[in-house]
Formats: sequence, C-alpha cells, structure tokens
Amino acid sequence: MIVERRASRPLALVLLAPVAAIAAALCLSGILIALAGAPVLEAFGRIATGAFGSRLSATETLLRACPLILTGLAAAVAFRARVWNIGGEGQLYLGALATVALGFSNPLGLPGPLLTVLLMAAGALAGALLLLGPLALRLRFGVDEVVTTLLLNFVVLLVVSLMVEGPLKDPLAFGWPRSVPVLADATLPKIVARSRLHLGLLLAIGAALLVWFIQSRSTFGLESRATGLSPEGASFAGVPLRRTLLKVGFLSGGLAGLAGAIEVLGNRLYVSTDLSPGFGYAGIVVAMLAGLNPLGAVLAAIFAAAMFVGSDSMGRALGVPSFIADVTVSLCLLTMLVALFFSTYRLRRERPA
Amino acid sequence: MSASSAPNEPAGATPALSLAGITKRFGTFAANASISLDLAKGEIVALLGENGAGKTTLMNILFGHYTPDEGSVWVDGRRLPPGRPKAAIEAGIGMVHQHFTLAPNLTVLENVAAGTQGLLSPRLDEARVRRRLTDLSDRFGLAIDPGRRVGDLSVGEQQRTEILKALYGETKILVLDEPTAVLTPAEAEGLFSTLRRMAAMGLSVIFISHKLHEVLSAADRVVVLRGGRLVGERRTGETSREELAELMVGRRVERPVRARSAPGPVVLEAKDLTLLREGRPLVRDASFTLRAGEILGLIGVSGNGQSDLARLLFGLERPSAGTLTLLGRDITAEPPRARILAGIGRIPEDRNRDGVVADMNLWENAVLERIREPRFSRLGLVRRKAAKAFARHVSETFDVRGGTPDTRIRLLSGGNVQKMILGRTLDPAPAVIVAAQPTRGLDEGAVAAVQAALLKARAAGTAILLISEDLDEVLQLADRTLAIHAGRLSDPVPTEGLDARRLGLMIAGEPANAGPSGTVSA
Amino acid sequence: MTAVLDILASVGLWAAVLRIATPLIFGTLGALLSERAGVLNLGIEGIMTFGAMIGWLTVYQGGDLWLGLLAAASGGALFGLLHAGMTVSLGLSQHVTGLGITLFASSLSYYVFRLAVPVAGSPPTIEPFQPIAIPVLSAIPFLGETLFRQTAPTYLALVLALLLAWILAKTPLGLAIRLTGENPHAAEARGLDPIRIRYGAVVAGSALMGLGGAFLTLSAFNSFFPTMIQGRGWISIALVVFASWHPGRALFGALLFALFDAFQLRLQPIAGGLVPYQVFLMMPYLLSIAALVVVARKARVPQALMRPYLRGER
Amino acid sequence: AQTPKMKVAGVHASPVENAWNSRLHGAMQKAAEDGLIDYVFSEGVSAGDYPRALREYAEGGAQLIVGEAYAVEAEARQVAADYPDTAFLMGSSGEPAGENFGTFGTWNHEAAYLAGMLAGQMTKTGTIGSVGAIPIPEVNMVINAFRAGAMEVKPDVKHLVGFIGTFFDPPKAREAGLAQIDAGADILYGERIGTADAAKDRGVKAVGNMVDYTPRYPDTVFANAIWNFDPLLRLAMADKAAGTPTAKNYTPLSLMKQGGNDILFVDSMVPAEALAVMEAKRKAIKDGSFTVPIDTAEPK
Ligand SMILES: Nc1ncnc2c1ncn2[C@@H]1O[C@H](COP(=O)(O)OP(=O)(O)OP(=O)(O)O)[C@@H](O)[C@H]1O
Ligand SMILES: Nc1ncnc2c1ncn2[C@@H]1O[C@H](COP(=O)(O)OP(=O)(O)OP(=O)(O)O)[C@@H](O)[C@H]1O
Ligand SMILES: [Mg+2]
Ligand SMILES: [Mg+2]
Repeated sequence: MIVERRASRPLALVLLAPVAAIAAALCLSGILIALAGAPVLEAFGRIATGAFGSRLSATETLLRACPLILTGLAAAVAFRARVWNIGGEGQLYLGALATVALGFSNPLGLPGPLLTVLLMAAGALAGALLLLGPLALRLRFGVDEVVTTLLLNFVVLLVVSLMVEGPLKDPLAFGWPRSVPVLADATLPKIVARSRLHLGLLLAIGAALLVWFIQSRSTFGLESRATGLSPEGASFAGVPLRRTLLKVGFLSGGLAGLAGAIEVLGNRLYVSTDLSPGFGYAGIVVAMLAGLNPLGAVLAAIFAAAMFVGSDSMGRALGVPSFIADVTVSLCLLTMLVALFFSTYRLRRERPA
Repeated sequence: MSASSAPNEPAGATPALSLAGITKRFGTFAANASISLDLAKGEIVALLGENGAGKTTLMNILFGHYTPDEGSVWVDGRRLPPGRPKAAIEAGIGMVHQHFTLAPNLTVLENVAAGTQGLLSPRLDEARVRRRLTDLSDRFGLAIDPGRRVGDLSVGEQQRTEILKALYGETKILVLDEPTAVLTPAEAEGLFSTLRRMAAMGLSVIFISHKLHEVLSAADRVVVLRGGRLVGERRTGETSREELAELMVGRRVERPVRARSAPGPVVLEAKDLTLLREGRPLVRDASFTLRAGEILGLIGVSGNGQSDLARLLFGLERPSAGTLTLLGRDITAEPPRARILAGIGRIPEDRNRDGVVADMNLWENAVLERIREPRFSRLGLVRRKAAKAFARHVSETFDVRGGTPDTRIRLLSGGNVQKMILGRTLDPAPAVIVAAQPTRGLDEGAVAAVQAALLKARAAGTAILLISEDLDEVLQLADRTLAIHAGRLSDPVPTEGLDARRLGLMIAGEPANAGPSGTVSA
Repeated sequence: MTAVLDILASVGLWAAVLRIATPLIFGTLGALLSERAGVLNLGIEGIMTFGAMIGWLTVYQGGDLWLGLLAAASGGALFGLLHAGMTVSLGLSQHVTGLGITLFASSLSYYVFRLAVPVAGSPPTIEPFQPIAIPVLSAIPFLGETLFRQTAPTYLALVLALLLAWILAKTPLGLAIRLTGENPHAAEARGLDPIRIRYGAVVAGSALMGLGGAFLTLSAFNSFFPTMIQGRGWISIALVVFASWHPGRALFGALLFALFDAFQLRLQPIAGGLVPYQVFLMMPYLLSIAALVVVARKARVPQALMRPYLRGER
Repeated sequence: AQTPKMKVAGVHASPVENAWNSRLHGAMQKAAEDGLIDYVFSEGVSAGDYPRALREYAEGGAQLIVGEAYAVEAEARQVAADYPDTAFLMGSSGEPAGENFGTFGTWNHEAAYLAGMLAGQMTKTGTIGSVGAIPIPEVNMVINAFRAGAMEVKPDVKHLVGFIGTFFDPPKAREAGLAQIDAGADILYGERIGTADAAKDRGVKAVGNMVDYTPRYPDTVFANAIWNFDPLLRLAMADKAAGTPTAKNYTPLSLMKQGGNDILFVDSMVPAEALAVMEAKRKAIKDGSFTVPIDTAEPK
C-alpha cells in the first residue's frame, strides 16, 4: 500500500471530507453513548439543542468559542508558516497573567475603555514575547520549537500558580489560589443580556477577519506563506526568513495572549490555574479543522465549542458521563485529520506483479 | 557482449540479471515504459539518458524501492518479489544510490552493518563486520576507518562507504547511480578501474552516467533511455558519441549559436571572494570580471564550489572575505532583493527547491522576489491586478504553457517552470544574469528556448555568468570560460578554439594552456 | 543545612526517589524508543491515563495484578497502533495527532471508568503490588533498603531501562531502529522496512507508556481517578530531550527529577517554603530546554524525528 | 397522596470520588433513596463551565442546586440572582446573597480536634504530621484544630505540615506522608486521601478526614474526623419546601452538636485512657461547654 498525492482535488471530495469526518466521529461516540444505555438518536438531538436550542445554550456556545477562535487563529497563523507553536496554552495564561498584573489597579487613572485596550495589548504582547523565546532558540540553535513551546506551557502554569499563591493572590478569596480581579472599569461589556456572552466574541471575529486580510492581501501574508511552504524558495526570493518567522511568531503568540486577556476581561475577571480547560491545545484542533484558514477558524471554533457544550448538556440530560464531551471533540479531530488527508492523498494498493 | 572484458558465455545462458517489461507510472506519468534489459555475469553496462529519462526509477525498481506496475526482475533465473529491497540484497544486488543513503550521526561500521544481521539476534557481531570490511578494502582498495562518524567524512569517503555497503553482502550485481557526479575525472578513472577489476572477478555492474566519454571507456555495453523507454542498446566498440547523443535526445541536436560580439565595459567584478563553512573553505579567493554583452562560462565537477559561488552571487550567503562590485557599487553585503533591484537577475541551480514555491500560484511565484517593489505592492498590500498582469505577460512572452496565473506551480512541467523563472528575470532585462545550470533536465525544445533567451539578452548588452556542467553548452554559448576546482577559479580563457577535452583538463584543476594543444592565452 | 543533609542521607528519600521515578522511567523509555525511530508521540499523557485506567479496571474486575499490567501495556499498544497508523502510514503531523490522541485517550479513560465503576463514595480500591524485599540484597544497609525493597513494577522499569539501553546500543534491532530514526531511506536501502520498524517502536513505546500509567494505579496507589497522571507524560517528553535520547541518561534524568520532587516534599515540613514549590517543579522543564539547546548544536536529535517517511515518495 | 419529590441537582467541580464531593453526593443519593428527591448531577465541571451547569439545571427546573462556589463566587451569585425560583446551597467561603443563595462551610474542625487529642496521647515519637491540599481556610482550619487537640494533651508535640499543592493527587499525598514519617512522625492526619497509604506502608497510624477511611485502611486508620452533609441538606430541603428564604449560612449545621461532624474511631486501636480523655472533651463540645477555636491561618 503506498500513499500517493491526488493529481487533482475534486470539489465534491473537498466538501465531503469534513462531513464524512464528523459523521464518523458521531458514529463512534454514538457507540459510547449507547454503552451508557442512553438513546443515541435522542442524544444527538440533545447535543444540537444543548448547543443552540436556547438563548442560554447559544450564548454559552459562543462564549466558549471566543477564546477558541483566538487560539485557533494563533495556531493557524503559525502552522501556515511552519512554526509549530504548541504553546498556545502557555501564551494564553501569560497573556491573562499580564492583564491581571496590570489591570487590578489604575494608578494613572486612565479612562476605562482605554485601559481595556491597553490591557488587551499587554496580554497580546506577553503571549507574543513568550513565543519569541522558543523561536529565537530555533533560529539561533536549531532547537525544535515543538518541544520547547510544549514545555513552556507547564512552566507558565507554574508561574501562574506561584503568582496567584503569592504576589497576585486575592486577599479576599479566602485563601483560594486565585488572583485579584481586574478593575470593573476595564472589563468588556456583555453583548447579550442575562448571559455571559461578551464583546470579546466580536473582537475575536474581528481578529479573524484581520488575519484573513493580512494573510491573503498583504506582502507579509504572501511572504509568510512562502516561508512555510518552502523556506528555500522563499529565501531565494529574498524573503527575510528570520524576520518573517519572528513576525509570524509575534502574531501567533500575540493572538494566544489576546485570548487570555479577553477571557479575563470578558469572562473570568481574575486568573487562576483553571482559567483554561485546554483552550490552547483545542486551538490546534480548531486550526486543523479549519484547514488553517482564518475565517474557517471562526466556524471551527464555534463547531468545537458547540460539540463540547452540546455534549456536555446532553450528558447532563441523559445521565451520560460528562466526559463524553471531550471524547466527541477529540474524535472529531482525529477523523478530520484522516479525512483531510484523503482529500489530498489516496492509498494505492501496490499491484502484486 | 564486448569481447574485451566479459567472459564468453554460451548462447542462451541465464543472464545474471534480467529486467522484463518494466513499467512504472507516477500518477498518469510513465517514468518507465516496458523496459527489458539483460546483464551477463562479469559484464559492465552503462545506462545513459537525459535527466528524468527514468534511469533512477528503473534502478529503484530493480532494487525493490519501487514496485513496478508491470514487469518483473529476475536474478540468475529466479524471480525477485517486487518492492522488497531485502530480497534484492539477498539475491546479491548491491546499490549505490544517486543521493547517498547514509546516516551522518552513525559510524561507518554502523551504516554498513545495519540490516546485515538477524534483527532478533541478541548482539551485533561487530568483529564480523570489521573482518568483512578489511577484506573488502584489501580486495578493492577501498580503505576507510570503520569507527568514524559518517558526517565527518569527505564526499569521496562517503561514496566509498556507500560502495562498501553495496559490496558488503555476497554481492554479484553492483548498481551505481551516477557515481562520478561528485568525482573529478581522475577520481572517476580510479573508480572505473576498480569496477573493471571487480568485473574481471565475475561481478556484474550497471552504472548510470551522463558523460559520454566515461560510458564509452568504462562500459562493455550501453543502454539508452529516453522518456521512460529503452531507445537503444549498443556495444561500446560499435558506437560513437554522436550516435549516443542522438539516441539520448531523440533527434539531431540543433542549438542556437552565438554571434560574434564586442564585449562592453565591466559590469560585475568579484574580488577574492572566500566562503568558509564550519571552517572549511568552499570558495577560495575567487576573482573574475564580467563585461556587458558577454557570456562567461563556469565549469566544474559538482561539489567543487560552483553552487557555493552562485549562492554568494545570489546574495544567499555572505562571503567571509572579498568584495563584489556591480556597476561600480559595492554590493557585497546586499541581500537578494537589493541585488535584484540593483540589476542582478538570478536563475538557481535547483529550480524546484529554490526557484519557486511549488505550492503557490504562478502569479505569486512570478512576483515573489520583487513583491516589495512599488510595482507590485503598496502600503504593504499586494497589487494583485498588477501581479497577475505581469504573470500573464511573462507567460505570453516566454511561452509558458500549462497554466493561468492562478495555477499552482507544482502542476507545471520543469521546462515551463524554467521559462517562467527566466521570464520574470528578464522583464525588464537586468544588467547581469547569474544562471546556474539553466538547462539541466530540460527537454530539447526547452533547452533551445532557454539558450536563445540567454543569447538574446547577451545581444541586448546583459552580462551573463553561465554556470554549467554541460561542457557542450559552455562551448556553444560562452565567450570566455573558466573552471572551478576545489573552490579555486582558474584563469578565464576565450572559448574559441577550446574543445571538450581541454575543458575536461580545466575541470580537473589543470591550467588550460598547459595542454599539448595549448595555444590559447587568457 | 544539617537538616538538608539529614534528608539526603535518609533511606526514605531514596526509596521514594525510585518510586516517584518509576512511572517516569516507563514513560520516558516509551517516548524515547518511539523517537529513536523518528516518531514523536505526544499521545503519552493520554496513553498513560488509559494504561492507569485499564490496568486498574482489569484488577478490579478480578484480574491478577500482572494481568492488569498486561492490559495496560496492550491498551497503550492499541493507541500506539492508532498513532502509528496516522503518522507512519499516512504521514500526518505527528504532534497534532499526538495531542489528539492525548485528548481522546484521557477522556475515553474517564468515560469508560465512569461506565464500568458505579459512582461510589471514595474511589474503589484494589490490592496493589507489595514491596518485595530481595533476599540477601535487601539486607545491605541503606542500598538494600532503598533499592531492593520496591514493588515488582519498579524492578521491571529498571530492568527495562537496562534492556532498552542494551538493545539500542548493542543489537542489530537497535541499530535498525536508530538508522530508521536518522534516515529511513538509508534503512530501506539496507533491506530494512522503516515503516514496520516505526510501527514496532511506536507500538512498543506506547505499551511502555501504558505500563507507566498502570504503575500509578497498581503500585503507587490502589485506585484510579481522573487527572491522576498530572503531567507525568509531559515530564517524560522533557526527560527524553534532557537525556539526549539515551536510555541510561533517561534513567538518570527520571531519578534526578524524582529526587527533586521527593526532596521538595521533605524540605517543606522543615523549611516551610523558603523557595516556592513551583520553582522545584519548573526545574525539569527548564533543564530540558537548556539541554535541548546544548544537544541541538551537537545534532544528537534523531535526524528524521517528525519527518514522515512514505514509501515511493522522494 | 404523595407530595411530589423535590428536584435536586448536584454540580461537582471534582469527580465525585473526591472525599468532599462524595459527602455531598452521598447525602443526596441517600435522600433520593429515601424517596424525598430526584437527584441529578454533573462532575468534573471546570470553573469556566460551572456557571453554565448551574444555569442549565436552573432552567431545567431544579428546585435546589447543591455545589461549590469557591472558584466562581461572583458568577454563582449572579446565576442565583437570575433564577430566583431555584434555591442554591453552595460550599463557599463567602456570605449568603439575595433571596436564594445559601452557603455553607465544611466545619469538621471539632472532630479533627478530638482526633488530635487521640493522636497526641498515642504518639510515641512525639511527632505527628498533617498532609493538606492547599492552604485555604477550610483546610487550615482542620489542620490547626488537629494540632490544637494534640497540643492540649501533649504540649510539646511536634507537628509537621505538608501541602501537596493540588486537591486530588493521592500518590503525591502518599509521598508527602512518607516524607513526614521519615521526619519522625508516627501518626498522620490525612486531610487528603493518599496520606494513610504512607502510614500503611510504614506500619504507623493515621487519621482520616471527612470520610470514614477505616474500612479502606483497617489497622492503620484508627480515627476519622467525619463531616456529614445530611443535616445541611435536610434543612435546606425543608426551607425550600416551606418557602422560607434559603439565603442563609447553613454552616452551623456542620457543628458537632447538630450532628454535622463527629469523630469515628476504632475502639480496639485506641488505649482506653486516651479514649476517656477524648470522650470527656467530646461531651463538652456537644453540650456547649467547650468551643473548639477556629483558626484559618496557614499552619506552619
Ligand atoms: N517518487 C516519485 N514520484 C513522482 N515522480 C517521480 C518519482 N520518482 C521519479 N519521478 C519522476 O519520474 C521521472 C524519472 O525520474 P528519474 O529519477 O528516474 O530520472 P533520472 O533518469 O534518474 O534523472 P536524473 O538524471 O536527473 O537522475 C522524472 O520525471 C521524475 O520527476
Ligand atoms: N483573486 C481575487 N480574489 C478576490 N478578489 C480579488 C482578487 N483579485 C483582485 N481582487 C479584488 O479586486 C479589486 C481590485 O484588485 P487589486 O486590488 O488587485 O487591484 P490593483 O491592481 O492592486 O490596483 P491598484 O493599482 O489600485 O492597487 C480589489 O477589491 C481586490 O480585493
Ligand atoms: Mg537519477
Ligand atoms: Mg490594490
């Protein structure tokens, strides 16, 4: 059996592949749901209504999608240029930490909206700087960034733990390890009444549009794509590889850091070690589901969030263990990876001569 | 079978090796089409063909790297299971690959020993490997320290390791894919005399080469491939270079000829350019001048620094010492794009790796190296209309076929890719063109088109450095020629009156005017 | 200062070091084996979780402890097969696949556990491995009490570390694995099958990871509960780098890390947090990054790590 | 006619194996078995998902929602405000809020004090130890009470404290316990599960917390500082049924005299004289003549 690149990619195949992947993932998780003794078809219905069936579920889905869009963009931007940023989680946390560290007081007396903007910038900058380290190591010493960015996630989490049990500890949290909250002035407004959905969603979608525009229309977009597709070709064409990669890293880390800032400013108000249930890692899932397309990342993030929120709600309603939500989401990733593969390649049985 | 070295076999004897009706397709493209070929015991056969003719593919099938779509491989009358290198090795086939298959982090001994002992045996018998290596070195004069890390070896030593690997088993058939590409003529001659000795001991050899003189002097028989088909088979005693060349390319070769011209003022001047990598000199004190309206040919065996010199000129690497002056301006430290702007056009040696980004569109590739110029972008945004118009213009002017500006480059053929590269370089015509192997691997039509374009640019006053391994091409196009050997440039000599033999001497590092017919001076 | 020396001289510390190190040794050896063949397996955290769960469940359902280990190894191997299928056969991105497998294997473990074991007040238990005092050797002062009074899986881990070191350095199989990780094309040219070798290494490595997880539920503790791997898989990935892909050094690295941890736990009651415990916990990660910088320059990384090898492509 | 059962939902941040959650879970399961309530629950709900789980249950018609607000104090109060018809009974370090947000603390410090008294009398080395999760008030409180109890009977007792930095990592708690044994402790108070494993390994004794650990570690755990959620749950259910406001602090129901906490010990493992001293104090606590001090400072 050998792997062969398809000469062409028929549109039907390209469109069908994701659908087939999701169907396969749902079939597999259907088996698990059946094992729990729940009616499978009703469960699927509950997933749908749990994700979008009411104002509550729809806003919760979108709320969860918000950081995923940004971490998804972070991964997509980086992967496009073949920067393997697995550190979205750490960048998100560092972004959140920076936001809180600068946002719990307002010594300069800045007006609220300005403070919000500055805090988001600070969060993004923190995330960006965190990725520049591994990238510099790659450019200077040839250290592969997969492992370094992954490892830094745990370092950052420990730094967060250290800060929320130390200097940034909230004295009013009764010893609970979490940080002081950001100033109420600086928080992002809710955009749907009686829900947790906040302005961050629109900012995330705006970021996706901006990234799409940069990638498809700007010289930097063209150059970073060239860098990812062929470093040799790009450098022959005079693309400054290092600078381009650093810019890509800055953008990618910045987006992940922004995710942390927005999660704090819009949703959680403080930082703790359970700020993110793996948004950084899920961002990689989102980026892959989106085929690294920035606009696709919005849809993929909403899809992943809906799968999670819907399955979670289904589990509650039908007494299926709540872990089913993560099972379904991860199955979607694995089947989607395979499906995307088959839309570009095919397996050919070697003719036994 | 040549009477000289192959033992006479009774008619109808089983050949040592037999390829029967081999067909191999990649997608819809047939790299090999029903090729059949026999090899007798003790015979040396040369496989000849242009780039892409399917030589390596055929050898990969023979060795089991690829499974043929049709046909079979027979050794001593027994059929080999397809697609199994292990079976080929066990049947006594040894192969030296075109691209070395070595692990630089492992030692010579480890590279050789791998796969030679049962995977389940509890201990690698290193002593046995050593004994065998010593034995092989003694017999064939291929000495090498088995304890050395392969990454630390020179190219020649690496090739020796490859040959030792190939001979390690009870090898009866040795396959060498372009073994001389990285050797000087003298080294190549050494290799061939080893091969002849081996053949005399009963080893059968197939080797691949592009070099007609090698083929004629070393082989008993020549097999020519063209476009994946076997188009001819000749005893070396009964053929000529001209015939082989014609078989290779399929028709009489007619290429553009250069008209006389008077070179203009000096445009580009290199002074003592030196390039060190990890302390090793790749280019040493290279100096030359290039005049408007002339073509300067640079010849050499690959691995002698011509690629590195090209990289220096392209701006991909900074010299450790020396200067480069374009039209009186020092551009030594300028990055590629500044050089393009200053008037250097560049044609890379490896067009698929360096020249293009294969998964980007034609228009993107056409403008990538100039994307920051106001012509193609404004305020950091790409001017897509202008870029596509440029791509269309290039395609029309240089007859780039097979796609629109929105076609992915990967889908274009090599010749069309090269024409696109040439087209983007020549619009507008630059002051200097550095062209590295501009016709390598192209079909005859494309070769002629590229050569004509270069000559046209020359006529328009462009100065051209033509780096080529194709000696005939250099004789045909260059006004002056110099050679590079071990990183050093020879003095340039006028091409008028030179012949391939003289160029061969130059490549080997001997001064051109020292030969018996040495009447020319620089 | 004397307190610190007391800690370092205590039998308990060194016995704890071996115990804490055991799951890391398994995990590190597993990751190392697979990386030596050129495949990064970031599924490790999930595979360890699954091993912990399925090993425990097997014993809980009445199986023998050794059957539990076997189940954990087989469970790990199955996920290894999935990883190999996706990354070796199809050449899919190794780290994305690995992360996907971690997500999948861990959530599946929790799910299956919850289905199989009705919710009880405190986690149900099994009778775990008991320490075995090796006759004679365990009587040696100090050494005997630390090294020779461990549970069977700890001995197994130590033996496996030595075995793997031997295999990689001294046997034809090990050479084949190393060659595949350095240059699969070279392996193929030697008549080896890089695809099978990679499959084998990933599957066997994942089985080891499964064992590492099972140690936690069958020896270190006697219950399974979600999130119990607590990043031990990631530490293992770091340790492989720290060890620059040598089993012997991996063993050393795992012991060193365990020493940090055991020491830190013992320092806490007396030093009361002079240095925040997080700083200790950061050490292995930071040291690994530092090690990567040193190693990268020496090019000790298996050269074909993360490079897919597809037959007939060039 | 039967009164319709009350719909009760439990939202657990940890898996319900976690000792604390298991007390809540068990109490609600028991109420369900008694035919008083319909009980549904979610477990392992992360802080980000927690408010959604609350809302979903509230929208689904739950009349009483039991859970923990520690990590989501503000959000939980917001949810309660949005769903006035639902009663919330939340483990919290904060105050009740609005009409329907009731809180409770986990006060088994009295039982821990008594266990400390036993430990103080039983230690031979004069050193005892406690292994806790992280130094939050509810954890600090029991550990401090344990020490105070020991100090009352043996003023020179040495008390070691270790925190494992997380709420649920039994192997780690075990290692922390072993570290304390190495440092001389011969009785361990396991605020966290896993500690008693260390004691069992080394043949020393242990005290369990919250849950009865004796069946799990017979011959090792001689006493447990039990906490009962039942009185709190039953009162909250009664309040809700009667329509009395549920926005109150239910913590006092945790006290020993209300049956909210108590020591559970194994007669045969405790010397009679030690028992007598402890029993006297237990009586004093129950009749109100002695109050165990509440100290939430981080124990050193
Ligand atoms: N694995 C492959 N997949 C797709 N196409 C291939 C593959 N291998 C070879 N080809 C194509 O088959 C043709 C023949 O290639 P081959 O390597 O056999 O040429 P060659 O005669 O050895 O040339 P050269 O002189 O450059 O070595 C080329 O067009 C090449 O692009
Ligand atoms: N391939 C394309 N897909 C979508 N939109 C396109 C594409 N090419 C061009 N456009 C749109 O067409 C419009 C004009 O094209 P473009 O911006 O390329 O013009 P231009 O040549 O750069 O002009 P100018 O000289 O004004 O910059 C723009 O709105 C651009 O977004
Ligand atoms: Mg070839
Ligand atoms: Mg425009």
